[in-house]
Amino acid sequence: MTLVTYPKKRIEIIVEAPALSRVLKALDGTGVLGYTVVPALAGRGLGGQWTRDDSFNNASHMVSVVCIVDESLAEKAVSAVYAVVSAQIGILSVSDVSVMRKEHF
Amino acid sequence: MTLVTYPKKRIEIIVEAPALSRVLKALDGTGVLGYTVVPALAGRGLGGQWTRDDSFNNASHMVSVVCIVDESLAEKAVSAVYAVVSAQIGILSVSDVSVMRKEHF
Amino acid sequence: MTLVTYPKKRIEIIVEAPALSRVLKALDGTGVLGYTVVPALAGRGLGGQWTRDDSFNNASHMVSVVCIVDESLAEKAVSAVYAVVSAQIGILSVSDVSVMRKEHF
Amino acid sequence: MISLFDLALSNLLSPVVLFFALGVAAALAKSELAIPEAVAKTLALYLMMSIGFKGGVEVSKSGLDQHLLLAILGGVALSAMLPVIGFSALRATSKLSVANAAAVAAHYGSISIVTFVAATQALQIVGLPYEGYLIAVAAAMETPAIMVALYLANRGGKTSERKDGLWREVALNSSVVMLLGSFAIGCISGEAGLKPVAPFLVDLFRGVLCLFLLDMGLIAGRGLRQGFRTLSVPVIAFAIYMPLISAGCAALLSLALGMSPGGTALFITLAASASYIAVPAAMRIALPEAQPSIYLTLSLAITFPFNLTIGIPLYLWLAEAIQ
Amino acid sequence: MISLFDLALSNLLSPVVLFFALGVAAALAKSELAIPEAVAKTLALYLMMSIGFKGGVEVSKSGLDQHLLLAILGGVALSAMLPVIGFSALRATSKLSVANAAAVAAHYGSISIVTFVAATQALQIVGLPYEGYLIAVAAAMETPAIMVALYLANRGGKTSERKDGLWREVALNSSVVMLLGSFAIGCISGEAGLKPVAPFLVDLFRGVLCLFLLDMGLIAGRGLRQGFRTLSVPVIAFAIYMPLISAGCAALLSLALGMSPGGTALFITLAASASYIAVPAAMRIALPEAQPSIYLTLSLAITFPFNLTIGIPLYLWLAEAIQ
Amino acid sequence: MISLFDLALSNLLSPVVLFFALGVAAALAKSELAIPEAVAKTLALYLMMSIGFKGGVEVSKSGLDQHLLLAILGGVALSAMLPVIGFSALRATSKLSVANAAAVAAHYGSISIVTFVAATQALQIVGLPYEGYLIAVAAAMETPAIMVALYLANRGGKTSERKDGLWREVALNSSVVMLLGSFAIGCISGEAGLKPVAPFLVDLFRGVLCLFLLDMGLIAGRGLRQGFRTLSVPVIAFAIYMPLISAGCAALLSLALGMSPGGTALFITLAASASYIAVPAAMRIALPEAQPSIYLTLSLAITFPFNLTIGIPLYLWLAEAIQ
Ligand SMILES: Nc1ncnc2c1ncn2[C@@H]1O[C@H](COP(=O)(O)O)[C@@H](O)[C@H]1O
Ligand SMILES: Nc1ncnc2c1ncn2[C@@H]1O[C@H](COP(=O)(O)O)[C@@H](O)[C@H]1O
Ligand SMILES: Nc1ncnc2c1ncn2[C@@H]1O[C@H](COP(=O)(O)O)[C@@H](O)[C@H]1O
Ligand code: NA
Ligand code: NA
Ligand code: NA
Repeated sequence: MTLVTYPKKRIEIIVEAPALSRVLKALDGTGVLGYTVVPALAGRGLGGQWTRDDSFNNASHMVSVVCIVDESLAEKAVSAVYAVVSAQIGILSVSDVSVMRKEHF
Repeated sequence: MTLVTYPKKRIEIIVEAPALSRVLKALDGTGVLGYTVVPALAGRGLGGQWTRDDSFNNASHMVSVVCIVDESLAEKAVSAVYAVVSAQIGILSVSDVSVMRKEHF
Repeated sequence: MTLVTYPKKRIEIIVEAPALSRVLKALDGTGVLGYTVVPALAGRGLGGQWTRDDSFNNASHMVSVVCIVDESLAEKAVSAVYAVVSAQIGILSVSDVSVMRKEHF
Repeated sequence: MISLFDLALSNLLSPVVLFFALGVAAALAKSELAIPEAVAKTLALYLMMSIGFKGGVEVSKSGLDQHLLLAILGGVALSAMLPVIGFSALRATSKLSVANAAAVAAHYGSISIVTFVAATQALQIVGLPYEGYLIAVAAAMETPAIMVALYLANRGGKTSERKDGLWREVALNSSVVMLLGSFAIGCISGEAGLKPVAPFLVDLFRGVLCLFLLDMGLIAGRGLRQGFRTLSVPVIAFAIYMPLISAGCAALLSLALGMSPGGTALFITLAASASYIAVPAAMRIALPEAQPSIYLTLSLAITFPFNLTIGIPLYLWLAEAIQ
Repeated sequence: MISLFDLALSNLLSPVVLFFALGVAAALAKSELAIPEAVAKTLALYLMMSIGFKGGVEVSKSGLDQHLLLAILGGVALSAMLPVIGFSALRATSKLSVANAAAVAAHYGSISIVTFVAATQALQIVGLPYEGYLIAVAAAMETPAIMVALYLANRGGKTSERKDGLWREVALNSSVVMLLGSFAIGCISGEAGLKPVAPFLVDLFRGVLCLFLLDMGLIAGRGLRQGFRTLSVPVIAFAIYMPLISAGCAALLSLALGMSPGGTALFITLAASASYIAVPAAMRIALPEAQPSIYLTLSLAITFPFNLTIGIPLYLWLAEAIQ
Repeated sequence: MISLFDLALSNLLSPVVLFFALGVAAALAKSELAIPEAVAKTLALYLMMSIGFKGGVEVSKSGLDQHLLLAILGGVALSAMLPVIGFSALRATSKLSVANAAAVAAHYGSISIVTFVAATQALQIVGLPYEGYLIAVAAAMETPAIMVALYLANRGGKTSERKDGLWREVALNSSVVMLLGSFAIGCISGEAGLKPVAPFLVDLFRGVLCLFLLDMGLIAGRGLRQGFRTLSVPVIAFAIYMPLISAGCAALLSLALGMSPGGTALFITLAASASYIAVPAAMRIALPEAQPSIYLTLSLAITFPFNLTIGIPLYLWLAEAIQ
């Protein structure tokens, strides 16, 4: 690409809904500039399977959080989230992305 | 992997809902062969936070668009979308993916 | 990053809803340890466009499956899913991610 | 006897049909009006619940006799025969592939419960009662056409491997379970059980149907806008003449079934209606090479509006005429 | 004449307003209580459907005459004039940018159907009838303010390029289509068409309104919590005095329109209400540089609660006073 | 006195219980039938709104006296004591870890509003009135068990750090806010306020409950299918005998509270019911090491069906027997 782009990290967190507010609070504490929460419908893991329709009680369904951060912040953000997620049901992954200039991450 | 795969670009656009149709029209104009719109539930950015439940008016919630394109088209697609998104609330990121043969991108 | 991370593959499958259970069954058969299903709202492809609101019949809307797997399993998982998806409406892409230790993939 | 013209007019001007028309108009004008998917699904379940429960209560009053069995057998036979006619007609008149023709034929052999529901409303307006057991007939007519169509598609050779679990999925799809389950509950709890739930299940029925048909109109309108141009004239014509052929066959058969005029009208309507819920989902698994844009457009965007506006009064008139 | 105090009190203690207050309180206390978006959208559509249909049935009984045309012209003129007043007031008293001031002004020139709906309930409590055609007036008053505000914003120079399709989107937004569509259906099907759908469209209305206003309260409360501190005093004051100015203008104009006291109260309420559905969405496209946190907070979190609690009884009293 | 057998039979054959059974059957047969999450959440809110409002209206007629205070104190004491019994029983008879046993005990000390709602329906069938203030008692009984169970779990040592905000979340969870808010609104607006919303809040109640219990049945059935095999016999047995122990304690305590037979039946039902909304969410934060598959299966898939089918008639009979 000849467009000027900047390398960033994309953190994707899949976590049980009751812990969401604590994950977001952890992100807020790291200076991250933004994140987006995305719904999930169903899934399977070591703890068995779940579907959204089973969980009007919120206790057993998952949500996904996408957070694009500067590489300088990535480690801090990952550690902060991992501290919360490791005690809960959830997973965390990180990948490389590039963004356009003038965008704020 | 020994499966034959082909490198492509994955464009992820998170944009305010009222501008969605204009983002998709911009993509349509670039020869991109497909895209998928994914809902978002909540988020935070420089402009503050939002949640889906606050926004029966559609004005203040975000949606996400995923578009997998050939590298040859990526720059054109990114520029076209960026022209729309830069004036609106929204972000844009690009990453590398690989796809199987016979798939159309 | 100085955090110890492990490289994995992130498989993203966008497939028509009636075929979802067969895609998941294919994944289950490969020893994959988990996956998450994410809803989609709308999209366009070679077969035309669709929106969720048109499809109370489930026949013409898409869902997305995210599956993070160890590199050793990736090829097997991709082949198994591709065998199902290639006959249906849907696409498949693979990217690199890294995960924290102690997580199960 | 009621004049066909009066029937058609009072049907066309009923709020139910007018809300459908509003939906079609809004979609053609590209309005963003939409009923959220979660609500539309619930409205559909509500309609099944209501019609099933009321049918069951009727049966709890009149009891079951051999007429039910006769009607179910008749319905199943009809639903198995119609795809053969439809398939032959499509292959003879259009360029549709075997898979596409078979898939379309499956839709027209099977039934649409919402069309059935709309017909019960038309009966209520003219004051005709009907047999409660027709709920069970409707449920029985959902599946046989799928089997016959798959046989037609696969006569050539290789049969699809991925059909494991398909029959369970089809037989236990939401509509059938809700319809038959509510029917059974209605049978068990009877008139006394209906009373406390009547404000919900009976009184709201018509209004909810209006809202639901608004949504159907939106979907049909979007289907018309997108799918129409890809269809050839013989294929579009099929979506109009096939319901009439089915209605004719059902009318003949009904002479042997001993139903009331109202029941006969509903039986004809079932035959003339085309599925757009259970069959499309089954076709995506069993015949993935058939194109949904063809069968969904025909069934939802052409036949459903045709039946709702013109078909139902016609079938009602036909049922009275043959008595 | 009814005393203003009694009106205000009976309004404040009605379940509809109390559920709104519950929502505000829950949001301020950070409760996770929420009405799912899909349901909230449907409740809004239901309210449009009900109020539109009932208005149409009224018109089918009374017939249309020149009063309708007069009222529409009056409403459109008012809706075009108010943004000019609002824009000037904001520019004179606050530091809002041209784009922000124009966007806010557009909201106050346009109307809020839910405020209108709440006012019809207040009328029903005191037993005042109103003209059914006010539904059409309400719909006509949604758009003109947007055009005027965009003119005000763009007088300086460069006009936005991305407005293609905007007018269609605005004119065919869900509320307008549902409101006018149901109004038309009500006109066509009349009292006879209303009867079978009345248990759904009429009887449930008040209860559904309670649930909907609970949701509005939750949203207003969250808006108050988040948006309030970013707003300056002159801007907040605008959200209170502008409705009163609008009400005054509407009251004067209404003298020329020959409406009943009930109709006058609704006309004043329309003028005094501020949009929070159609206009915000339009502003995001036409004036993306204006900040939603300003106009949404003003309209939803200040003016709407003000009108619901104090405004409506005041406008009702005013309408009676000027007769 | 009504015979226990007749009570049980008329309860089992009521549409409400039959729809629950339909849900369980559909889930066990792996039907894809499902009520969309957004709708299920709204149905739950509606039930709270209705029961709360009606309770408040009752209180507005009868006034509040020291009985309310007494009943709340009794309820809170019971709700704090039951987890101790439950925890000891589980630790003595099963191999559940401390965290798992404490989490399960919390569920059984707390209450299930839907079970309460179902019991009010059973009372209505046999024509027994109950004290409106029991709504407040129910709300008061939600939380104490959580505190006691956390104390039991953490006696050993390290207490979880992440509990900040937990109490606010628990105290302001949707059900409590909706229940108590509607109760307060019912108290304020009284019989006159109920009338216009009665078609929504009162008349639809039974039918909506059927739909909601269909969903509960689906969830319970899926829970049975998945969770059952992982549970040992002593743990499964707990989900049956613990409600009976709780009912016994409540019956004894009720002798001191001076409630009507209907009120006593509801009080016993509250004690015997197990939470599956508020407590699971709290446990995921406060005791994340406890496994949701254990406590959710016990509460939702075993105790809830048991109470709905056998428990409620038994508690009703018990309440009459001890008068
Ligand atoms: N490898 C994976 N890829 C994607 N999602 C996963 C994966 N593992 C777990 N999940 C999600 O996380 C949830 C909890 O996982 P677990 O803790 O393993 O039961 C699952 O139900 C999935 O929704
Ligand atoms: N760094 C980020 N990562 C993920 N989502 C983001 C990020 N920044 C912003 N967003 C999303 O974009 C919306 C608008 O961002 P902003 O324009 O910064 O207020 C936010 O509310 C988020 O939903
Ligand atoms: N390049 C792409 N990027 C993202 N989603 C796609 C892409 N191509 C197709 N899709 C999704 O897959 C669906 C079916 O694609 P198709 O088979 O090309 O009609 C589309 O409606 C989109 O939702
Ligand atoms: Na048919
Ligand atoms: Na206004
Ligand atoms: Na309990």
